[in-house]
Amino acid sequence: MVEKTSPLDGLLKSGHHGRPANSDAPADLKISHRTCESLVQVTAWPKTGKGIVTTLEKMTHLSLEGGNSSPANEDFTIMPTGPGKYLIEAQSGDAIGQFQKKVLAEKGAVTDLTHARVVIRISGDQAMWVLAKGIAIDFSLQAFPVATSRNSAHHQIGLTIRRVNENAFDLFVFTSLARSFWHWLDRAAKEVGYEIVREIK
Amino acid sequence: MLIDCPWCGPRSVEEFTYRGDGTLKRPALSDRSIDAANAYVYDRENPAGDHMEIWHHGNGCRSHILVKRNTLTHKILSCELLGPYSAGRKK
Amino acid sequence: MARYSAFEVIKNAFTGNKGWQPAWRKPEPKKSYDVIIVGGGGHGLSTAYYLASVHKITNVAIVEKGWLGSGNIGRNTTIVRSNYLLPENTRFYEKSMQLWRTLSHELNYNVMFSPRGVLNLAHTPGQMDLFAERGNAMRLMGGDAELLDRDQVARLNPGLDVSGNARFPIEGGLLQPSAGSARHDAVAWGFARGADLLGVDILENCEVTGFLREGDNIVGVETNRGEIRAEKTGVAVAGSTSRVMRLAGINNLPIESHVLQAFVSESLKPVIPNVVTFGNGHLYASQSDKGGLVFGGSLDGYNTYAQRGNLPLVEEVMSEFTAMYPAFARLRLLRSWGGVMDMSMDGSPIITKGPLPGMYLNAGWCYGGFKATPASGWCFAHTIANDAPHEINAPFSLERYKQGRPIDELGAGPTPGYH
Amino acid sequence: MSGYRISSPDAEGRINPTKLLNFTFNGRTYSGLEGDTLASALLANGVGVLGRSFKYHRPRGIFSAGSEEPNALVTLRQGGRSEPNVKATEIELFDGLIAKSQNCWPSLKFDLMAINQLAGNALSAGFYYKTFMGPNVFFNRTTEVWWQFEKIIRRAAGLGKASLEADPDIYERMHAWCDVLVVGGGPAGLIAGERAADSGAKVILCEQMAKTGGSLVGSKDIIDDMAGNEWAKACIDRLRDHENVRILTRTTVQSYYDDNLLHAIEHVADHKIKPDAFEPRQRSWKIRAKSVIIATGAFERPLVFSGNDRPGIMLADAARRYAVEYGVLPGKLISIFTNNDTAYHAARAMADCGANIKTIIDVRQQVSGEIRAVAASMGAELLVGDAISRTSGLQKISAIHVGHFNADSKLVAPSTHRIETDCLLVSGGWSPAIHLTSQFGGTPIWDKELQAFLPGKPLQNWHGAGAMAGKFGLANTLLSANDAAKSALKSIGIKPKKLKPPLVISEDVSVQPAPIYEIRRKIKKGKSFVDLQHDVTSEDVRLAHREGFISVEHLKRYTTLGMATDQGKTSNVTGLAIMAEARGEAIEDVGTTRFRPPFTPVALGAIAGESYGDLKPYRLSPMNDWHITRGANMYANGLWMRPETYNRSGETVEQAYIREAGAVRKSVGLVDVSTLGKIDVQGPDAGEFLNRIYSNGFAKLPIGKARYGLMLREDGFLFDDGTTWRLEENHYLMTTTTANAGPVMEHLEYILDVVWPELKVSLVSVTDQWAGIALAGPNSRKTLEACVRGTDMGDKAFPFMGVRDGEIADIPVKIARLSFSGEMAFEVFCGAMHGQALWDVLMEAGKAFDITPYGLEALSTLRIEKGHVAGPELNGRTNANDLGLGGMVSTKKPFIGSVLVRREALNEEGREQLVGLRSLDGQKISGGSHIVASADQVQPGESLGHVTSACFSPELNCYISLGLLKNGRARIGEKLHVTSPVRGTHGAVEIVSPHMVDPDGRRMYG
Repeated sequence: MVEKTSPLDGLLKSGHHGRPANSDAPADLKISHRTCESLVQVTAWPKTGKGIVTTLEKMTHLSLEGGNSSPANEDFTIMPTGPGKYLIEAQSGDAIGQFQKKVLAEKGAVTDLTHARVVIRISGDQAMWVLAKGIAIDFSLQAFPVATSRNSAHHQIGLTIRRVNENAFDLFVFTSLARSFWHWLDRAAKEVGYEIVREIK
Repeated sequence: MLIDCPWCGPRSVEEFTYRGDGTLKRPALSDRSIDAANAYVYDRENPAGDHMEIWHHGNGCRSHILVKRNTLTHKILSCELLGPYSAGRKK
Repeated sequence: MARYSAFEVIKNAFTGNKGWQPAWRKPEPKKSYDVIIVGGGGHGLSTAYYLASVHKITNVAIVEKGWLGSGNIGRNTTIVRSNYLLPENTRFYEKSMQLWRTLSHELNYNVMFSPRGVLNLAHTPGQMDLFAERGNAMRLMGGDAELLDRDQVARLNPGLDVSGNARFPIEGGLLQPSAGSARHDAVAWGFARGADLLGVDILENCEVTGFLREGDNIVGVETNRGEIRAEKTGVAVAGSTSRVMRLAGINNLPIESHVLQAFVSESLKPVIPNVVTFGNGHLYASQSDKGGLVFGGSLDGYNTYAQRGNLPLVEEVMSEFTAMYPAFARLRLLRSWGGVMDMSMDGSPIITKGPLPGMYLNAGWCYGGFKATPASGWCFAHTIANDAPHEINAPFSLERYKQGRPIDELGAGPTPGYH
Repeated sequence: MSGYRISSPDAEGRINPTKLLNFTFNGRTYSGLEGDTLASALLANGVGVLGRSFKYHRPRGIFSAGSEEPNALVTLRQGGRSEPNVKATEIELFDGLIAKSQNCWPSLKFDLMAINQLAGNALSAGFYYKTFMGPNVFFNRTTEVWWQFEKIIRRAAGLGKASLEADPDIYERMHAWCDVLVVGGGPAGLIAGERAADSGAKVILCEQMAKTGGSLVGSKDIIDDMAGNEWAKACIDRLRDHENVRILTRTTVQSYYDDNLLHAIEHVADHKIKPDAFEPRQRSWKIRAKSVIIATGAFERPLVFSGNDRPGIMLADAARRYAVEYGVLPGKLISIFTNNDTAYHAARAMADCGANIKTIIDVRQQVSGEIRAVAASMGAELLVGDAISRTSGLQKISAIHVGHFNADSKLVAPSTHRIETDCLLVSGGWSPAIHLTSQFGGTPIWDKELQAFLPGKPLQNWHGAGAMAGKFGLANTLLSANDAAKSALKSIGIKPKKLKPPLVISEDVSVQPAPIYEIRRKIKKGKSFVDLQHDVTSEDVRLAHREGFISVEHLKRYTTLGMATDQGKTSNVTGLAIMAEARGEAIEDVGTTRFRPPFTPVALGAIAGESYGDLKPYRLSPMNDWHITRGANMYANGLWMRPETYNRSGETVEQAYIREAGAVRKSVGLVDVSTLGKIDVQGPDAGEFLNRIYSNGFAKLPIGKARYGLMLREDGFLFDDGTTWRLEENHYLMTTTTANAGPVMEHLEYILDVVWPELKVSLVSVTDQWAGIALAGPNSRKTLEACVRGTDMGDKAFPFMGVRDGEIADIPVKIARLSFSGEMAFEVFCGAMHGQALWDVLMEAGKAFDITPYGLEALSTLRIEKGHVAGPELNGRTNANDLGLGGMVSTKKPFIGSVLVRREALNEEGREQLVGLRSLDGQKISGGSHIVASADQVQPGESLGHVTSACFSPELNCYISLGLLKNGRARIGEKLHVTSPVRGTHGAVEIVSPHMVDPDGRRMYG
């Protein structure tokens, strides 16, 4: 497969940025960027919805309780983004074909969004402070539990946010707007001081 | 304002766009009457009080929400999902 | 009532200003008049004045639910211009400009009409062409318009970000030199005093609670101060149009009432010489004679009668204003307020006979009500006096939408909030 | 004013006596202490006059100690950071601070504009409405006269000067969510905040000053047998350690919006010479609170009497605060003029700090024994039933003239004696700070006893506490704060934890003032000011009444009372009282003007937040960087940045696009079309849905074919156009114009959710999923054949409007044979992140045919030559028939707009129709020109239509354009003119068919 280039390549220089980390409160804020192997949006309608959900659960070995719960394992991450809409990240490159075959059989719709989003991960106990500068949702743990996802926006740039753990979030940002989003996130995080790392698992 | 999106929960109004009067009923496809189409496109009740209106959660789940809001106090009285998953429609 | 002049001001100064009379009487309502105007805002007052001065119809009552001038005439950004594209609009607003130029003398009241120029900023070559199209339309109809390049804009309005690396760099602008601003309260009080002097009764705190009907004919109004009959009743209540017309059984109109927020900064030495508008958003700004920057932007975007808006719009306006003038980031907002705009389906007004016999309607003013005050009154007075519209306001009929003849200046289609 | 610092200011107040700070005011350097405000520091240095009033330019001194300050306005800092109209009482002193007074010329001491005072009554309220018109004679019928006067008046008016240098600081926004927001960090706020936090609520507490404590700072009251000050410190320390409490000091809650959204501004770095690296100057907090406790206290009101504006006259409680909190006494010979008891206690506190309280004048006929004792304890002479008839002094107050006050006539008798004083403290009662509660429409209620407006019925979930709710006195305040916390917690379903209200020992002070606002004289002498900044006198209020401006709205606008930078915080109620008296009515019948956001003036940059300097995001195509490296100048097309032309060195834009367009016509060119709106349309009803939203038929579109579609608005006018490709049975890819991508998506989503929810169609924006490259020109197919695998490019296998899958250099692609330029052309789509790789391969493959990248200008030239409509033609006022596309409006099927498109006005005579124009005299047809009949440039005559898109046509080697002309189609062949008065061009043209190149499309169909 041809190597994918992201608009953020070369933009995120590893190392420390922004307010210098003073000794007594070292900033543990880390930001990293990754493109995802494959990303697909599945759409189901009320009648065929149940069939599609069970298909997805079988394919991904994850259970979908509904609402905003966003289960994940080694291979798959499912993010409900609206009524009957699921954004699914798969680690394998050819996931699209499988989804198309199985979901279409259940009369759902499958759209490849692999190139349409760039993923930025931000982690550290200042992560909520930085994100709350530009995104109008409540990032507290009770309002936004771990392993759930939200659709919101910053400055009219739509994005999907998934809480990976207590203070780490994956941000799925539109590719064409990724640099503008990064320009904001960099400025917002510089107030606290942050580290760019290759890959935070 | 805070709109209680039936799918996403209460969200700030900056995530929504206003899509106007929620009482309009588009004439049937087969209806060729110009008067009926004119009424649908141009007539507005524009009440000073409770108003049924539609908001689009553009920066959220992208669903349409039928909101009952008072145009004198901005108090939102009810929010209901529209579209295939609307409660009103047979599942 | 003494005529106002510098001499009068000095003479009265010596007698401790005891000599001044009330600017308008506060009469008790009569049983009937020839004409009733519902609404004591700018358009109602100017209509009554022109009925009396041009058509010699002086047995007129203005019925105002609050204090005169307490609606949009008292809360707008005071811009006066006629830089429109479509001929129907250009003709109407050019008529208003003519009336503005002699208004202070006509009313013997200084309305402070200030032809300081209105400059629309353009940010792309394509937008410069659109401005050229509009400027040429104005010139061909006898108006004044000049297309400026970036340097001319920079010289005219120092402080604008003409650096070229702004998010929306300034390409140039369209200037209407003879347009400008006026003192909104003075317009209301000037027309009120003028009409009152000619015998018009201004009835404040007199709210219309119903219409008197004989069959389909409207023959007067019910108010909290009793019934008042009249052969002709004109309705000029801007944002409250739907509420008032519902009292006459008209439940549907091509109008939505929206809030438009406006802002004023603390007082400053002169820094904005004219009226300037941002080309990539809906922002307009000028500086009052007392030194406050008076500016506004788009609607909040939802139906409301609450004369107040919400924060997202405030943030949008401040972002656009500081994008235009980066140096203004440290200047401070002193006060913000909201007016209720009667947004029509094509962004242009309705000045017409009907919709019921004996009734005349003046509404649909969107953002442009203040600049239209003189011409709206002049045309509405003509329509009422002659029971037929003047040639200038004939296109602004109520039926035009359903006939398919919208006068859609922005081409935004039948969505009131988009105009 | 001869203020001075007391010898050993105790450290309990707001200052740190050990830390000296240097600052400059009007060029002279002084020193103050850390914790001082600029006002307290200036007072400590004996500086009395700080500025000049707006109209009469009378000298003005420090009047208050907070945001209600009408007088002490300065311009702070310099260069890009200079800020006019800043209240000295709100500036936290820092080392190296530079400030200067404003609105005076040549200097503060000798201000020429002071001559305005000589005009006296001539400059009374509203004089400018009655003059400046010039004589009403024939030659002077216009308002040119005012226009000349206005220039002079504008230069004289206005307070501070705005800098024109860009502000270097950054501003930030912050969203916050909490159960209870406490506004105000005084005793009421602290108690309520702790009660809520202890009950488990998530609390945010905002306090304007740098330190919380409010009136407890430096106070001698006892709470739970601790000094008030100690108790406040202990309480805030406990709250700071609470993990569900956030304390925001130097933060003013400015506005109250719907559903409890409160907007607060945190002055993060205003107390420093400049912000630290990466630190915002201010942060705009958007707090969504389930419930709000408002504990904003009250403002003290002055009394109105002749000469009440001299520097050295100050609010009594403000003087107390300067003494107790900052260790500064405002004068050596202090006198008090009051109508209530609170001023006595203020004087008492000052006396405890060493102040010499000489005289107390109380306008009431009698006072209580305790109050007489308080006066006696200070050794102050007490004059009961007297009033000040006038004051005297040059730049500052030097003496007051006192006479007997007649309570019935409200007149002061001629003064019986003169009292030396360098500092007069006034107190006329208290106005609760109810601003936030009234911003969204709650009408305040008049309390006769307190002579003050109390907050109206709550329309949102807020609870009042302390002086704001009319509960004065420490014990009363703490009780009401406890109740407010309880009711707030209950209202949001949190059980309030049992909390014993603290035991308070503090003097019980009665706040009720005598209902006296103005001391009038029998024979008028000097001016009695109601609004100190705007020079509005009590005579102005009575003049407004005489002229009929009797409503509160009219009073404010006619006199400009309360319209200054303090927004009438200490003058509004007094103005109403004087108008009520003139009207012979009670104050509550006069009504009150509406409080409007913000509570105090807010920096525009703070509200703009981080979008200051970054107004809108950029949308970039995958090949953006390549375009820039190739020297393309990019410009904004909606949010997208697109290449205009790829100028070779020395080429103008016109030369570049002529070369580029020529290369496409001659051989092959490629253009980046990634910015097209792209929507993935899928589902069992997708075909039916497309048939209902396009005006031309889509039901029978075969798989593997694309079709150009017209989308109408419901009113029958044109909305958008674009091609839709059928990929599989129920899977389409729709493209839209770049500008309308968002609006089309919203239009279609509305139709599916609201109009026809029964249709099973899914819409997903894939604009960012696909990169798009258009190859156009006679050699476009050969270029593709050189690098495509997996699809036969021949005419039969790949006909016009065909859509095929394939691969180029291992990159999976979709290729559609459709043409915007009129040439043989293909649009190649691939995954956006492969876009640059594909572009490079195509450049390589096209080398043999001298492939040329072309930008928007050339793209536009090609489609104008072809007669293809775009944005300028779809201007929202044209319909399909106008643009010669009437054939695409089906009469067989219903669709969005199909009914109203049939209205006769849409097809009547005289509508403007699309035509082509060819220049006959070699002149450029400039954009925005109008089409006229006459050759005369000076009198061009009536407009018959206008030019929409113009360019030089390399193919036809002349200037051409598209245009909209009345009855255009019937006028093909006519010779007319195009004129552009604003650009000074006028030329002869011939009206031609818009399809000027390859009208029958042989090149595209192949």
